[in-house]
Amino acid sequence: MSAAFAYALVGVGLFSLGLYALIVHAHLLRKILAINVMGSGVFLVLVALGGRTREAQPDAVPHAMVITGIVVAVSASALALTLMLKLVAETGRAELPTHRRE
Amino acid sequence: MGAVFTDIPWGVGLILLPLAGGMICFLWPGIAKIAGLVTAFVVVLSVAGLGWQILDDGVYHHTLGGWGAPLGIDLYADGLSLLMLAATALVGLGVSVHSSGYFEGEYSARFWPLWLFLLAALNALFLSADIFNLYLTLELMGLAAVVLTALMGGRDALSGAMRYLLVTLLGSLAYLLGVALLFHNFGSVDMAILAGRVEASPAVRAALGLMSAGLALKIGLFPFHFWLPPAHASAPAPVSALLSALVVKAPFYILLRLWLEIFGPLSEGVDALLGLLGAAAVLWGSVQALRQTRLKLLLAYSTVAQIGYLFVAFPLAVAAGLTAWSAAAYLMLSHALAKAAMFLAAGNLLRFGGHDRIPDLDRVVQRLPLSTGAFALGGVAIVGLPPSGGFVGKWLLLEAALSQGRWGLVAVIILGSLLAAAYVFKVLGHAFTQASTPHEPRAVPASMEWAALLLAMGAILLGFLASPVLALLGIGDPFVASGVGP
Amino acid sequence: MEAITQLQYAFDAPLGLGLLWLAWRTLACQDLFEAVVSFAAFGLLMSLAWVRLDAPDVALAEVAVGVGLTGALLLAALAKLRSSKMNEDAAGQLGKEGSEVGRPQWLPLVVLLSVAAGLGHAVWSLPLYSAGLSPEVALHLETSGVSNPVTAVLLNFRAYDTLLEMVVLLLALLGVWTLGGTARRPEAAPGPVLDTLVRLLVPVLILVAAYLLWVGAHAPGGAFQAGALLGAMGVLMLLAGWRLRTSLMALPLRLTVVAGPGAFVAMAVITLFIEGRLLEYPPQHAGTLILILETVAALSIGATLAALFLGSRPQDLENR
Amino acid sequence: MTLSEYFSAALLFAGAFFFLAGTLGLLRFPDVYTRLHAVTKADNVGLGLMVAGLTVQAETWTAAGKLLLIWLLVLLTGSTVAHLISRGALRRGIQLWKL
Repeated sequence: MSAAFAYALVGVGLFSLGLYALIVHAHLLRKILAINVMGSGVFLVLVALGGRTREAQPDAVPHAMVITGIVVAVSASALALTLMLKLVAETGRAELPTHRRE
Repeated sequence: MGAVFTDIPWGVGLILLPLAGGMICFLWPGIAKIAGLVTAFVVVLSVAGLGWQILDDGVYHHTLGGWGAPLGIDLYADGLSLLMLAATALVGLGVSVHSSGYFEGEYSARFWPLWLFLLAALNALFLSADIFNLYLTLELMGLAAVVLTALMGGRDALSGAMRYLLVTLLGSLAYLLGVALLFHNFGSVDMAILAGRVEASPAVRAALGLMSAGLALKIGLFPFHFWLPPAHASAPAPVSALLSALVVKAPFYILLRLWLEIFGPLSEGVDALLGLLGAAAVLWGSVQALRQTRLKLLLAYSTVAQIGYLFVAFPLAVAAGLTAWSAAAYLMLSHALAKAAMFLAAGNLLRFGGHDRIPDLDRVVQRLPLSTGAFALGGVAIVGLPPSGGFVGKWLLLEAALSQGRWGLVAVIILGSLLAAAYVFKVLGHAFTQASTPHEPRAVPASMEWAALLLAMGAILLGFLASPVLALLGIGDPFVASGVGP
Repeated sequence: MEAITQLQYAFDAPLGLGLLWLAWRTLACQDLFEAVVSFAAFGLLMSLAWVRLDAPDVALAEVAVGVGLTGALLLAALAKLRSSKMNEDAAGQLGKEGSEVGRPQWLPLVVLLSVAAGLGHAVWSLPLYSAGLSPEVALHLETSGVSNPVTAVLLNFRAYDTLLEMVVLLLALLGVWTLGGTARRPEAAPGPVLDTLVRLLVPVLILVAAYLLWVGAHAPGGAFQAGALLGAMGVLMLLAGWRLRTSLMALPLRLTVVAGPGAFVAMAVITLFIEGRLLEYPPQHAGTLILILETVAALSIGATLAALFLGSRPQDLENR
Repeated sequence: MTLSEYFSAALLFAGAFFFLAGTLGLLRFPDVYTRLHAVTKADNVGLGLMVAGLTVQAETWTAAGKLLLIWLLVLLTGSTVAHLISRGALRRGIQLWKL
């Protein structure tokens, strides 16, 4: 088993773990953390599988993609956290209101 | 003169202009409104210029950085992209004109840069041929749309925006994992190259599932529609128009492209599933729309239903191709114009009466005739009555269903239209009657009324333009290329 | 050789399991503070994994952005969450949060286990070797103007992606300002020790950022890592109680923040008119142009990240 | 292995020992101040030993100089951050641990 596949599988595990937590947890901070864990999983899959070259050098393109992805992730997290705080200030709850039929 | 006109690089201008405009609005809020209106207008011109070039020289192709795929990123525009860009530009101009009256003071300064970045993201999305680049445009569009939803604050808008943000981020990540699998399977993120290399494998099947699910989540396909009505209904009216008309169409466009280029031959029953969900969305969304007492929620559920029609095309297209895809594209276009008009009109009624409770619409047909007219014309297109654009789209869809003997889908298409007629007339009925609680009306600027009316007339006009629009749609054969390399 | 492979397994196995365990702690532990700290530790392990996977550029970005800034943002948000007037309610929620962990929800669990199995199978079935785009990158690295392949991809081959990414970052700040961060607690004046330390540290960090920027052309580093370091420096200064003069918080700050994406758009327009294509550098000047672009981008990224951490809109600050 | 390699290895192991001790202190000490004390002091020494060990193996003077700079940078950032944390803890009214 090569390291590329092992780490890619860990990435899949992180993605699934994050997805589960995103669905199960109600607290918004936990949901934001879950999205970040999922993102790390996707990044791990991207970079790890780029190591399947026969040469010593891994593929640089997924590395660049992941650096881009990390910046996008921090942007989204900053926005999500601000929105969460705003929502808490407005409603006093760090949870989304349960869906009601209107 | 003609040479100069055709030499201008309109395509890249569609991306750079709104970006530059957005930055100017951000730097100098004082001139945000003027800069925004000018940008929206120049974008319409640029789409016309690009259309001219495409009619002259065929599909538009731009290799960014001069590298070309697979190393670099390519921009690509055929008839389908051009129509999406045109819809974006027209709806964008209408919404811009409407917004110049709708947003005032501080909100105006906040609205314009966000909207221009959203416009840039949409244009970049419709022009991109690179699936990783599409991820970035999706994120840019999603974040801008979320902030716009929460722009005016308030409990409903904030929680709607928060839910929307989580959904759009989840959708993007699922999509990105699909990109990773495709890239590592075939060594490219360029759609045309992938189309040439793709063959069935577990990774492709997983990518198909991830990308379809992620995009369906962003589109709001039943049963992933739970986030859509609260977000679309609680956003400011011009933003609702943008969300329903354009923002949900963009991921649909990506899904359509992915199917046409990559997944089509490997669908293995997923098309039937999407068709089933589409049919469920048509019925569920229409019934929910009929039950609503608030105008904007009614329109948002109507969007859920109209999205369903787009997915009904999938099983039909896999079997027969061209007609069903043309129908989907036509419905997408028609719904963009019509729903934008209806949301803008709803915004006018809301501003006029201070509420959007349907039973309490107080003789608006006499007091706000242009907006009510816009709502009615948009409704005609949504229902699919002749001679509107919606009629052409539904007719094409019905034709495809009939020729394949898919009676279930035929029934859904017709039933959905009947329900749509019911909810549109429910609103119009109340527009004529006197409400039990009269209210002090607030003036609505003429620009806001005309913006809605002109968009609605565009949706009707689309019904008369069937053959040129379909001819345009054929440029570059977007619907024939499926599975065959360039 | 055999010994080295076994050593690698001895390194890989705890790292992989540690990643999964910390992710689980982040998402399942009772206390939110513990969750945030676990997430930061998770990020540190991620950067070890990047190093192990021969991705030092990613590791640097992860440490600076993924751990440092995201961690700071999360901790700041948590502090605001706890200090908000709804303390008792939040406490109630924390209790509920704890009880939720006790009972796993079976339907999502089963669905997600099958999703994980399917995805795992998909990954497993990929070809054992694939060159990806590395031959293409190697072929054109010579003419890209830099010799670090990751920088070549970010600033040249796929520079358009980077342009959009810069806009995403700007948009995030615009969004945070639009939504209006809640006001921060007044900071105590920095003591003499802290003041001296920060005064000492700031020039050193600027130097390190400049080094990272310059070295990025041929070794791990580059605009994002340098920018993130500058951003971290900004966060440190903010934490030490340092604030920009109000006159600088308005247009000058906005100009700095826009400079990054603005430079990319300007470069796009210039190259469009010179070479006929967006972001196509004249080969003999590619190195210089990339360095200019990176310098502006790094400054802009630093300012944006620090402003994201500060949160509230400059106009609000002016009013105070 | 040459003599210098043995020397280098000894320094690296000594460094690792200090890291371990510092981490143990971080986990086992009673309050935030003592934990900070343990982790910063031990890690500074640990990193110093590691840097020394690597410097013995460094091929050029530049590499050795870079290693030394890294150590100085970490010393500076470590003390700043430790000071920030303890200051924040004091301001929040966290009491000092008493026997």
